[in-house]
Amino acid sequence: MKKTTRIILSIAAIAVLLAVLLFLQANERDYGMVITIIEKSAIYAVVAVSMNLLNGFTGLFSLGQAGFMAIGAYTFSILAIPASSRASVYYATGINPIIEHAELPIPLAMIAGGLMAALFAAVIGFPILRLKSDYLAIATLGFSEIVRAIIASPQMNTITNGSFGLKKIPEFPNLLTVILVAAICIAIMVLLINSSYGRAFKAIREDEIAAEAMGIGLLHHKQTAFIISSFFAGIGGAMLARFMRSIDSNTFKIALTYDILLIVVIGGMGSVTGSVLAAFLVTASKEQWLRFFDEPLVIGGVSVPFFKTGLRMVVFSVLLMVVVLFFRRGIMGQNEFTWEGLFGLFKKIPNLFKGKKKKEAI
Amino acid sequence: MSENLLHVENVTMQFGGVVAVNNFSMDINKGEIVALIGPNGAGKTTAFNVITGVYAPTNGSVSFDGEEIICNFPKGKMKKLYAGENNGVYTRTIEKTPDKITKLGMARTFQNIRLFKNLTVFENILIAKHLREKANVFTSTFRLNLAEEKKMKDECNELLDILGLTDVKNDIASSLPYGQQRHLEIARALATRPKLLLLDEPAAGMNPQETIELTQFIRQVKDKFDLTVFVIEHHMDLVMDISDRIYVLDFGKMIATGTPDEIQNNQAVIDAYLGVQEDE
Amino acid sequence: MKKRILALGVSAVLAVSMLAGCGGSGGSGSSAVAGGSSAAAGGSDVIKVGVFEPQTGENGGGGLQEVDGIRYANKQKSTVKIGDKEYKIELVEVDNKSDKTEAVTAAQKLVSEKVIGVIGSYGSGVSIAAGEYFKDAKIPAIGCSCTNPQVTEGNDYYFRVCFLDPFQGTVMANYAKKVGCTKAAVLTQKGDDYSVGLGTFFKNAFKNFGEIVADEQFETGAQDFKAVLTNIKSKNPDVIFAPSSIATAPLIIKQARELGITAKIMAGDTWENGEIIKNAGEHAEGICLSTFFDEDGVDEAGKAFITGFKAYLKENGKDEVIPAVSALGYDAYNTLIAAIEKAGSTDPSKVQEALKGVSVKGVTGDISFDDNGDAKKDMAFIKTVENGKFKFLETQKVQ
Amino acid sequence: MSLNVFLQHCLTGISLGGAYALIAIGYTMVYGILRLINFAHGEIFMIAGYFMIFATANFGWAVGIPVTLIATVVLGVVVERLAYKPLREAPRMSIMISAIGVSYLLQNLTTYLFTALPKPYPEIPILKQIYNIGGLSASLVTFITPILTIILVFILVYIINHTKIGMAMRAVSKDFETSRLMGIKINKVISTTFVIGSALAAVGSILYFTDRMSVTPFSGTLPGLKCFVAAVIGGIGSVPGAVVGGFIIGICETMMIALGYSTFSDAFTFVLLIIMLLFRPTGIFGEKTIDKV
Repeated sequence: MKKTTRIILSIAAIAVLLAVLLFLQANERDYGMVITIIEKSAIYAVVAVSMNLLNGFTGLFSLGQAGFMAIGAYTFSILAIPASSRASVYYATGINPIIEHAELPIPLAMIAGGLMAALFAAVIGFPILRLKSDYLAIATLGFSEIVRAIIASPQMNTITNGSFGLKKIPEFPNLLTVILVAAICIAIMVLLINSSYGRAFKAIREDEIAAEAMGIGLLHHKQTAFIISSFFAGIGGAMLARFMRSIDSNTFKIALTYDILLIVVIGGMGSVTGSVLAAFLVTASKEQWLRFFDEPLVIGGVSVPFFKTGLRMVVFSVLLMVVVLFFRRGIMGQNEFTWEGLFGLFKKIPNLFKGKKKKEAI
Repeated sequence: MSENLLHVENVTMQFGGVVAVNNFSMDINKGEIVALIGPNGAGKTTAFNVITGVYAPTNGSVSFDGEEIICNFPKGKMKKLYAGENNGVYTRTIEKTPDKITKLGMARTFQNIRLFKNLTVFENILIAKHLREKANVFTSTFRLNLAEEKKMKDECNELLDILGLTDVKNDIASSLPYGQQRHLEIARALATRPKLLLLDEPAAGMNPQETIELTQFIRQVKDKFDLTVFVIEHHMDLVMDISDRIYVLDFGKMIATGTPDEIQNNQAVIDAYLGVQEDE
Repeated sequence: MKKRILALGVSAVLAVSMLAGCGGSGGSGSSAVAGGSSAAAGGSDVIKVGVFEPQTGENGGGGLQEVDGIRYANKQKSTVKIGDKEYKIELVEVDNKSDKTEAVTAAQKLVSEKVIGVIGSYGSGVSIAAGEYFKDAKIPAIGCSCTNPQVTEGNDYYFRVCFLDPFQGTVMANYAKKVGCTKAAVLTQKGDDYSVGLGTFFKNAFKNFGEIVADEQFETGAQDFKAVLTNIKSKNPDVIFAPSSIATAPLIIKQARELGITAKIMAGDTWENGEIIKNAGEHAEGICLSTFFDEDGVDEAGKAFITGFKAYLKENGKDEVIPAVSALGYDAYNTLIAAIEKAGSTDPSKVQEALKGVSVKGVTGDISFDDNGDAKKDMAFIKTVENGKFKFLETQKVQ
Repeated sequence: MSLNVFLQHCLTGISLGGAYALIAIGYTMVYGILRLINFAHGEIFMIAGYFMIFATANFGWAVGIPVTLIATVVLGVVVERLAYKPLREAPRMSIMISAIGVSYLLQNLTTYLFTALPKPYPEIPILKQIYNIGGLSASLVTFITPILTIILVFILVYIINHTKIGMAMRAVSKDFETSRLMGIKINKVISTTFVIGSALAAVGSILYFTDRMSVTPFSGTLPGLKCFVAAVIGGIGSVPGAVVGGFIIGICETMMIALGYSTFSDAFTFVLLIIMLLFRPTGIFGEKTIDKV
């Protein structure tokens, strides 16, 4: 395929996408659920790609994403909640005078959230990145629990509002803004992955010892990946805070990290497009497509006994196990989306059917 | 006498109670091809790993190009356990990590090929160029170093061309035939622009024909890139053919050193390889 | 090779989305619950009412009880007359899983279903999270048992039919004083705004006439309270105030008694739940709590509810004890219907206007809203557990 | 803090530590052999609680206990067969993710089957007898837990050191590939590991829940994580290490609360973990390994 064809196709795809988004945005009332799902997916996509940067591209098994999201979300919220409504947010214990008037414009507050997460990553990364795979996983998981415990503790009441959580967080003005922020974040990470540093990360994933022998400083590069990943997890946290408009420490439980990890696995470790695709698929199926499992099902007047609340999550986890066991590489493996791949697929489909027919004939 | 490039002094490497390398010293001068030989388990690769910074030696020091890059002495638990010589001679600890040592101009290959298997041949080489990059992570991400990036890629293409790997440029490294993987590993080491090239059994698993080709390849590379080469090898034909000097290790100790001719006629070496004849 | 893998991947995606697509179409058809066969009729004579409750997760148990009350109310009064036209009321239930992140999408789901109003939720945190969304969509919501002040504050679209935590905290503090307690220990769940909030209000009120000797918090999901309770025991309080979820309550009660703590144990509305007695057994004897409703304190209409609802519970294989939250669910539903009738319109914002001035005789007392949207309720029922049953003690008012 | 209070805290801590130790053994043994953090172990512990509830309801507690043990063991082995065995040749990360997936599945399944409401745990009358010694007050199970733990550990250590299967287990944990070549039936060894781990988790579950009295689908998550931390602190792969780690975590947690830092008791467990990993990544009893180049 010629390069120009590819560019034209890409532009066309983006245009169609934009048109769909604009249409949804214009008819906000009718497509509220779709918009919510797309927004949530976009936010999860940012965090999933940031996790993939570590787990899939650098080969560091980190389970601390929720902790960094929490740092980002709280930093953002503290700086972005309008000063006028702060008194009512901190109704129980009052607000610390230091942050009482610290209000930043929203974009700056989001970046501040990311930077704070990155700062924490820099501090803890130095010691814990020396640890090997599983130990690193469990240490980062522990870190994220520590963050949560500190945020919720009564000692932090005047800053994080302890158990009461934060609310009145400024929302996203519209769908397009969410997509735009997510797209910028993911684009930067893609640029990084394709840069010389990204190649060095991949080298570390492939073979640490060989990478080091090729002059790639392990600690320095792991640290860089960890900080950048945490920065975007922090931004993702800030986005989640804007999306939810009220947060508390329980939002950032280990389950959140697991959810993100599942997206990364289903999408394929080491594939950005896989993560993005999986973020949308997983969110949509969890929130919408599988919801009917939770409702009583009546077929011909007979109610099917299994359909009751909770079945949706069981079905979802079974699907997940199937992916983990039988499609270990996920949707995309380590590959990225290409037009050639897509067309190749279309060409294959007729063959697939042919193949089936032959088998049936036999 | 030409200029000294690598100076290894009294290096001892002890794992628990096992002394893998015992009081090993050697020198390599610029422009030489030096070989390290010895029976299996003699400690050759361990010595290599000490020199390249993978293991910190228990005792001893290594200098490269006039700079001391490694120095250590027994401490902690090793203080009691130490079974080597020259205890107390060294009092400083210098531990350069392998990447720093590579940056100084020492590049290596591995006994059991360690390529970046799932990446392409071109990427494998390009990654080795990373260490000379001046751009930081931001300028690199936002492509503010286009000129440098282009230069890196051009150099890689040139290198592939010289080494005859252009045809397989976009193949996945693990899909190459064995011999080519060996060549690629050497090419990757060369991409770091080393002064000293360390080859760990480059001819392992090769048939005689391939070994001859490899011999020529090493010579050619050495001349073209103005290298000093340090090689561990079992194929005696290759070693005797290309080496200027040879060091022989047995049970961690150096038992002989000299030119290929001297080594071939050295009784200790013959005993080590063939086993000492019992009195009859 | 690369392409084949990609192709395989994309085909997997397609397969999944096709599967999911089928699911989606099935979902939209079956998500209407109580309407039964009439759901298929569709069209303009159906009004949807959202039920925003946790059915799983930490508060899943309490949420389900609230849903029971709402379902029963819907069964009793399944149509509403607007003008001359009779509309069928259809419940749209969503599970917010006691989780704020889920709550947001669950709320959005209700908005997209174009419900005329929302009832719920058990647990204040999820209500606070969802409130902003209902406000944006201009859909009125009526909380049943979410007692945290933050739910309705600054939100014109959130109403509630129960009393608030500051009131409840004061009531319990007054009651504790009345039964002769001078030293109180407070035990709350970190990270839970209901628990910590109610605990704080209790403390503030109790400080006026007694001493807070211990103020401890425990982690969400904690199961071992012995160490915390040992600390409390050493301070020798007369009363332990431990507002918490149904899941943790029996653990606290049993472990306290096992440690030989004889102090009174008190809590808030969440504890009026048969599960606690079932779990804590004989140890539950003597615990005190405040609640919204008592079976004996109702009028004729209330009695009809009690007999009817008990029969309904029996039919569904549940215990024949009426939890207060079910009664609140029932009241919230009826309040919403009354407002719809009063508004005479299917426009949610008109219903919201109507709610402001609505006045309903509910089984938990008369319901009308103040400027904040909170029910003007000035009475709480204090209950205890005796012989394995909740027993009404007295009513408490705060001036 | 009066002496009495201090002793009561010690008792609580030791008893909690005993239960943690039993669960931690499951983690440490599986990690020793498969190099896998069995994230589902906490859930198996939780489901053992449900088994006990139903078994006791149907057969009384005397029969209920063996039934629970057997059912838990079967569950443990089935999980291994279905979720871990197919991934034996896969990268470590895949199998770990599979473990997370299993834990996710078991949690959702129990929520679906039994709802999120806590289920009362059956009372075993003998164990629940409350004793007062001086100012201390506790039920028998509180006293029994640490003692039973120690006895079981001695039996286990004997099995590992003096039986054929124990020797095979040690060999596999030292070198998976070589022991396979030496003719050790790897699958049998792994199954045995899961049998022992699950059985101990079931015993731990009975002791833990008898003492704490109700079970929810989330009862296993936090103890599971803490017990893994205990295993790491003790030195992963070492059975005595897991026991010591379990007691350390149990006692530290209790002491944190005793000192008035109840809000940080969980966080402290993880702080302890990170400190341990930094200064002695191999844990108290762990052995150092050198990567071959």
